Amino acid sequence: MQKAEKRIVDLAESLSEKPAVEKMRRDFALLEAALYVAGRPLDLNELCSILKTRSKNKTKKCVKMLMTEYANRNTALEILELKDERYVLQLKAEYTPLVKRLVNRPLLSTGPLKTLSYIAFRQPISQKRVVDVRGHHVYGHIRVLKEMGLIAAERSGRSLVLRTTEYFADYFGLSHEMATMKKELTHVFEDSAKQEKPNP
Amino acid sequence: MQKAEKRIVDLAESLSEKPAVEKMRRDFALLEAALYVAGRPLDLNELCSILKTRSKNKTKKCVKMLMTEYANRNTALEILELKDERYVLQLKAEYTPLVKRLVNRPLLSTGPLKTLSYIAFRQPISQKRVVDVRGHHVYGHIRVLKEMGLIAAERSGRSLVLRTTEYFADYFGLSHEMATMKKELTHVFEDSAKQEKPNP
Amino acid sequence: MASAVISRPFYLRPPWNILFEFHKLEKLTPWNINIAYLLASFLEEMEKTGQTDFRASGVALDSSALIYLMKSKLLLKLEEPPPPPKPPQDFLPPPLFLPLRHELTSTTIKHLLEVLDDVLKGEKLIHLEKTVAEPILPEPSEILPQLDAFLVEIELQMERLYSFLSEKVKGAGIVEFSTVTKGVARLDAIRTFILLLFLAQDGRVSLWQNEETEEIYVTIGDLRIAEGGKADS
Repeated sequence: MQKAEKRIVDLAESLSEKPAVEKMRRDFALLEAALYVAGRPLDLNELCSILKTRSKNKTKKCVKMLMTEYANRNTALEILELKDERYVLQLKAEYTPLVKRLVNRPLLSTGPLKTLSYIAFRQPISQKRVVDVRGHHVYGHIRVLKEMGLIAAERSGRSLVLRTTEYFADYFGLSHEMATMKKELTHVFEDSAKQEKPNP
Repeated sequence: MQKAEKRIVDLAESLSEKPAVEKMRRDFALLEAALYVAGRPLDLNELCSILKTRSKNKTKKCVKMLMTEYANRNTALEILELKDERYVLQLKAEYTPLVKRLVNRPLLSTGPLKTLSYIAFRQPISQKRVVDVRGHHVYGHIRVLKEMGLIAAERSGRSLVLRTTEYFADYFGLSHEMATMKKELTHVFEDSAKQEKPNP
Repeated sequence: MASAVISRPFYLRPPWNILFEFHKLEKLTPWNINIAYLLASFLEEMEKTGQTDFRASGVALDSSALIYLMKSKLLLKLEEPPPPPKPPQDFLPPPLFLPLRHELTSTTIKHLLEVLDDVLKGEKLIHLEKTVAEPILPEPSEILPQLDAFLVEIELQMERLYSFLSEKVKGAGIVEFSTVTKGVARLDAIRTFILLLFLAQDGRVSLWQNEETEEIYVTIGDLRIAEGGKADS
């Protein structure tokens, strides 16, 4: 808790508005909780809904103060503002190599990961086609991938069309724009195929 | 950054030991980074290896100071000390219902969680008994709980006996010793019963 | 009575005697009688012993038709099964909610692409030929033409259900069994399920079940998806 917030705390206290201070602390904690459990960038709408307010302005102020608090704490975590007023809580890049050996849980097991990779590569793709290629068991995968926010389904006429989400792009560091993303995927794919050849 | 740490910072600064303060801040950040990325309890050996020290004492002091800092910040996150000198960073339980919809991984729904709490409470318990009491649908729950490593099954004669795993105990910060764990669980159930009552 | 002196014909011995003792038929559980086996072995035995008796064959045919009819009636009547035994009572503690912890995951784009390679290899191998599912219910015996009326009735009901489903799956391409049977009496839901099995047997619908929720999903078999095809090229 540092300068920026302290000033407001002082101000509120000077006005004998103890409940306001309480409320603000609570809002800070709620935003921190949201950013922590999401582990991905959240936009202002999502943050507003957590604070149960419609005021984007108020939410923005609050999250910026939280950013300042994190910056002042000067530890391993940081809150960053991304494009389009999205905010993310993450580990400072410099710490990643020092602790990454503790990270050993995969995002998905192999089956669902295969289904995800196929959808990403062929998107937009009908659910039916994915099932035809991968088998009936992928209905379970598709449900999990949806629950994890990695893919989204939309109706198109009589069929369900699947595509990856912004969270997917954020997670793998790909573009949000589909054409660009597919190009990126193809490039990486071709590169890795080339690299593979010397060691068959 | 609050009292406990500040006192030490003051102390170090008064002794003109700036590099020591730097080092301490760095150790704090490393421990925070480790606990943040692991998302599971880490024991002193793991924490020592992150700090590149063999002194468990030093590491313990450092992590306890980090715990105090978190407690003083009074926000949504907490560092808990579990049995056998293990430490975990997690969201305070009171924030779970407010932000769980942002979690991007399949969380167990109430059904499997009820099956889990029943197994934990009655363990070791035959799979047949669980099915008799909870219904045939719990075969699905049992499979998911096994996949998540929360329960384990072993054969005893002709029947399958279920019990919770060490990972389960860690996840809930419970004792690994079954009798103690059951006592702890009884408290947890009583607490949650109390919490339920005001908001039916 | 002179013939009575001759040894009893083989078909009055078990197991064929079932077909010749009408008064006992009603007391039997039709499901326990394997008609196909009885008739096949009856013919075999008749050929073997040389005791060709068209009256006996006629009676056997008549009885098996009757047993088949009993089976069919039971299938459609579907008396409510006896209620399951009550589960033993025990203290059910409240659910344990897992504490939320952020956890970095180790999957990188490299992993994604490694498995993609596998899937694309599989994609090439796939010939999207529909394999015809094994019949779920036994084929009706051909020696029982009098049951055709009953089958026609089933087909009528199948048609009705099929057009209802075709309407329901519009858009999503899928409909849940629970949606199809929403607000329907239990007995009718079971009937619908049996008709669905018939439709699936004919390859006109596809069924699959979610193991966790136990929900059954239904798609119309001949669904064609234009948009998906374009993207697949």
